[in-house]
Amino acid sequence: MKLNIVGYYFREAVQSIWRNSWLSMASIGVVAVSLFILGSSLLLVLNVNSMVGALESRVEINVFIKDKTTPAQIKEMEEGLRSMPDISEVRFISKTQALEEMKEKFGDKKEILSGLEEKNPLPDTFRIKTASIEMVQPLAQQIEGLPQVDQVRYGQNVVEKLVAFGRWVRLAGLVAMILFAIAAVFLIATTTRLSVYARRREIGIMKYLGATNWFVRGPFLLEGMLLGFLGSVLAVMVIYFGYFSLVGTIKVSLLFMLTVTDPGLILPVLEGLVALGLIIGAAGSTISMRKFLMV
Amino acid sequence: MKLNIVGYYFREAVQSIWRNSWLSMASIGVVAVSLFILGSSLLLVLNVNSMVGALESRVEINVFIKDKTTPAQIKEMEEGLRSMPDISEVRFISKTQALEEMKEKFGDKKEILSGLEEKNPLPDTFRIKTASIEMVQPLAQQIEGLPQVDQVRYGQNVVEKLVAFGRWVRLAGLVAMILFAIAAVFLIATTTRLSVYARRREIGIMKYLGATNWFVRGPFLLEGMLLGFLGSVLAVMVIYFGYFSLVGTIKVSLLFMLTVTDPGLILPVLEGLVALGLIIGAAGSTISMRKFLMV
Amino acid sequence: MIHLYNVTKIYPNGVKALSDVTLSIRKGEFVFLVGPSGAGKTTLVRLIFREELPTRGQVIFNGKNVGRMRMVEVPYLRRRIGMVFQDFRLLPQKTVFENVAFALEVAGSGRRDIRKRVPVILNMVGLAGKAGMYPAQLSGGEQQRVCVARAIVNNPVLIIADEPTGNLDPETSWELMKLLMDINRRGTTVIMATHAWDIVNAMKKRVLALTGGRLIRDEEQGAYCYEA
Amino acid sequence: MIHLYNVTKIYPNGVKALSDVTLSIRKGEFVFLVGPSGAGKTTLVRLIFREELPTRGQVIFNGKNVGRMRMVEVPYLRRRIGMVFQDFRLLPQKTVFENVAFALEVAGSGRRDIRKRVPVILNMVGLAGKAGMYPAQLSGGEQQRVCVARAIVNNPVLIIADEPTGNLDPETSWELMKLLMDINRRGTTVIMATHAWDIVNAMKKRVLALTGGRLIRDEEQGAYCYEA
Ligand SMILES: Nc1ncnc2c1ncn2[C@@H]1O[C@H](COP(=O)(O)OP(=O)(O)OP(=O)(O)O)[C@@H](O)[C@H]1O
Ligand SMILES: Nc1ncnc2c1ncn2[C@@H]1O[C@H](COP(=O)(O)OP(=O)(O)OP(=O)(O)O)[C@@H](O)[C@H]1O
Ligand SMILES: [Mg+2]
Ligand SMILES: [Mg+2]
Repeated sequence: MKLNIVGYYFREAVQSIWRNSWLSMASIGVVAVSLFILGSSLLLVLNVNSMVGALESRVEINVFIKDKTTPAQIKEMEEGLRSMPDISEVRFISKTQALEEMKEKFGDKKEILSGLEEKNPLPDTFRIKTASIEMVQPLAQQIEGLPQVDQVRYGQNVVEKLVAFGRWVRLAGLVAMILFAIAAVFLIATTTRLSVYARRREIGIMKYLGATNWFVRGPFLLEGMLLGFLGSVLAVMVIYFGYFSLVGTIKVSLLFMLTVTDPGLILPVLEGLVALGLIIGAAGSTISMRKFLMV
Repeated sequence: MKLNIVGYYFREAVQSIWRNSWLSMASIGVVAVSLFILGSSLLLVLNVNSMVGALESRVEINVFIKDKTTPAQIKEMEEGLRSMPDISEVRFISKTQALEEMKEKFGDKKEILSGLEEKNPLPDTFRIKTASIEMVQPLAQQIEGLPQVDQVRYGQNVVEKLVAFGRWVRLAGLVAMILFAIAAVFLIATTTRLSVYARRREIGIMKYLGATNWFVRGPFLLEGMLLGFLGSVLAVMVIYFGYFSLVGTIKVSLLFMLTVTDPGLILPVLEGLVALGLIIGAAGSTISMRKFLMV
Repeated sequence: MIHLYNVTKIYPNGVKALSDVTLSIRKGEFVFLVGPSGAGKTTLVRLIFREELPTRGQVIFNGKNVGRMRMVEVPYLRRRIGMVFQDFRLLPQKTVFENVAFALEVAGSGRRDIRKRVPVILNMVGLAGKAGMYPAQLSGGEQQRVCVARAIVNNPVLIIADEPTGNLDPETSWELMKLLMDINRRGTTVIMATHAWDIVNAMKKRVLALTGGRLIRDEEQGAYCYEA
Repeated sequence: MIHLYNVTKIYPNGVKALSDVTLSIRKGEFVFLVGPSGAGKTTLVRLIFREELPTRGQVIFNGKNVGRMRMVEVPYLRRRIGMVFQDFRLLPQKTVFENVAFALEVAGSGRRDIRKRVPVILNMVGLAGKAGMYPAQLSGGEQQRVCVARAIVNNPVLIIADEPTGNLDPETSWELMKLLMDINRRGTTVIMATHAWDIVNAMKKRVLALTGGRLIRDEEQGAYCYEA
């Protein structure tokens, strides 16, 4: 491609944006709104994921050990558990510790438990955290089969609910995001189509003057990309500032929720939006023009 | 207005939709997508609200009663509690019942508690449910001040979290809905503007032929309303069938979540969407035309 | 019927299209407007039609100051004027029939009236067979005749024709002129901007000549000429 | 240079615009195309320009079958033809200068070349002072001359002018004819569809006459007439 033509493309694109300032602003607006919706739902999914992750990490398996197990056997068992790949944390709670904990739970009424020190009925216990919540159930079953294990408890009910909830949130988030992405593409395609439609005569005339398809397409393509770029930058700016100020206010009132503020996670999202803006702009104008180039 | 003119409006509107079928489809699409987004987020908020409500209703206040209280005083107190407006449920748990419950919790190891029957250290208890979760804390404080009350417990931590979570979800839902509503209106205004822009010459010519502003506006207005109506019907249909099939699949895997399926709640949403489609269509074309009527 | 007093029109971009034009046209007259390309003929008729407002001076139509008219009155002014636009201005989404019918609909005519009147007029301009076609499917001359049909269908009190024979062969042009003369004879005022010197010379009607925005000649039974 | 063999054109709506036309035009000729409104003149030049495809028959331009040309070749055909469209087809968002320059840009000319050449051409058609205006700000005749300027700026091998004097006064028309004759003398073929009988009669060039889609006369040094 000659430098001539590239220069021509740029001049035409900028001029057209300027002269159709009204139409240009509308297109930028649509791109911005669509990408804003898309970006927001992406961040929402990121956050929900991190929240679900945080909740998951709190689910523990309690492994009660048979009364006659020797300390050596316990040691050996602990090492065995630590070597299992799906286990992220193993904590040993001795009979005595367990009783202390129980007393604490009873609070004012701990006198009920007095006299139990001599003949402590509580077992030694391993508290195990798993790498992922899906692993809780299979691991629990596996551990139950070990010889020294008396019983395994893991709040079956809570875990099942959490697993279901996590799956549901991820599914819903994914579905919502896909819907929004489709909606965004559809909206932008519609807008670029309308704007090309509003200029169909112009495109036709260019062809009648002997312009090749690429020559006609070039400025429109560049124009679409510029508009997409501007729209996405707008969306990214709104999301960026809006998100961090929102996170700021939420953090104060809602310490237990782990909001994602790691730039390493958020920046790719924003960069992706800008790239998407460029692609959408270019694709929109190319596809929309096809019909009118057939003269 | 003469019947003549109404007939003319209808003929023109239907004809224009038919002849600009391409443009019409685009507009219907935009309306449908926008209202779909709006409607979905509305239903989401409804569901989250009902879920939060369901969770809230599980939070209880445990009121432990002093040991020397007579059954008559307890009776009196229970009536006092029942008469409080913010309390939705009052359940009395006697010392004996409390011990039974505790034994059940200990399960296999309930022998720890054997021998306590004679000198039961557990107190009589009222379990109270409140109408709304926000009332838990103030009510607890109020009840603590009653003469027969030894101590009030309500899982301070959990309640605070739930209150914060509920607020957050409602706020987020509201913000999202407002954003989507604005986005929808903006998108539709843009589209109708573009479609009017694509026909600005036509509007100008009508004016040059001596048409009054209302005569020019009429068919466009009706066209906008028809397009808005069709778009909203499309959106409503997708939401309706999509929602109920989604609810169907979720219910199986996720029994504890109370999804809203009450038609009394959902129908108004859908009807509102259709009305909104009509309004948006009419407003979009009216506003968009103003500029081009000035000839 | 029409009076212009010291009318000057300067377009927003600074072009002075008319300068200090004063003239009167009586009811029932047939007036040719001649002048070289860019002389201001179209601008002059645009002022009467209130497509543009005069920069200075007054335009009076039937005793009303067109320049000071309120917006709501403009449609009623335009309905009484049948305008043949130089650039046609046909509605691209409407058929020939509908384009002509539209001028009647605008004025509130009933459907029966429309269905009776439009075919008669289309026949007059020689387009009886093209009623169902869209403007893009017509030849240049056919489009021009649709404009004429649309201008006369409403029985206006004034017909302004801006170069109505530019795309017509001599024979069709003359038929059109006969049509306009007929209508004129029945009392309608006609203003026709044209470059067709042969027609102007043959008709021996009043000729207004513009050059560079100035009215330089005004002759009863004049000939085509725009030298001072 | 141009050969039409038994060309028939039936539009999708069933109108038979040309029937069985056979003719040849040699390089360097100056040909008038005459005929009543709707005779098929515009249709004929559209076929050469490949704006429409013939329903039957062949259109040959410089040895190539225009109807069978691949899409990618069409732009290069069009660049070699300078077309004055009956409906102008100016780009509304571009100034007069840019409209004319566009024909050069399409063919890949450099900016320096464009800046030198466009003013010269605009001067030739008498629009030197209107370079910065948009089409909507021009009179009908001025727009028409912009079309002519755009058609000739690229030094095409063939100029097709579809009623290029329809909106021009006689004086400007004659200047335009002199311009076309000049270009013709330097070897460019010219086809001009027109209703201007005075010009045709005065020029004594080859005349092709169409009526109802049929070629009924083909005379060297002919006069304006389309009776068989
Ligand atoms: N909208 C406009 N804005 C700016 N200048 C204009 C506008 N319309 C016309 N002009 C200028 O005003 C002058 C007169 O234009 P007008 O259209 O009245 O000429 P005309 O006599 O009708 O010419 P023609 O015979 O070519 O149609 C021209 O120089 C033209 O360039
Ligand atoms: N796109 C089209 N679709 C259908 N019919 C058409 C189309 N274009 C032209 N016609 C018809 O074909 C016939 C010839 O049209 P054409 O434009 O070739 O006439 P013309 O000789 O150029 O007339 P004029 O002198 O009025 O411009 C006319 O009857 C017209 O109605
Ligand atoms: Mg004019
Ligand atoms: Mg023609």
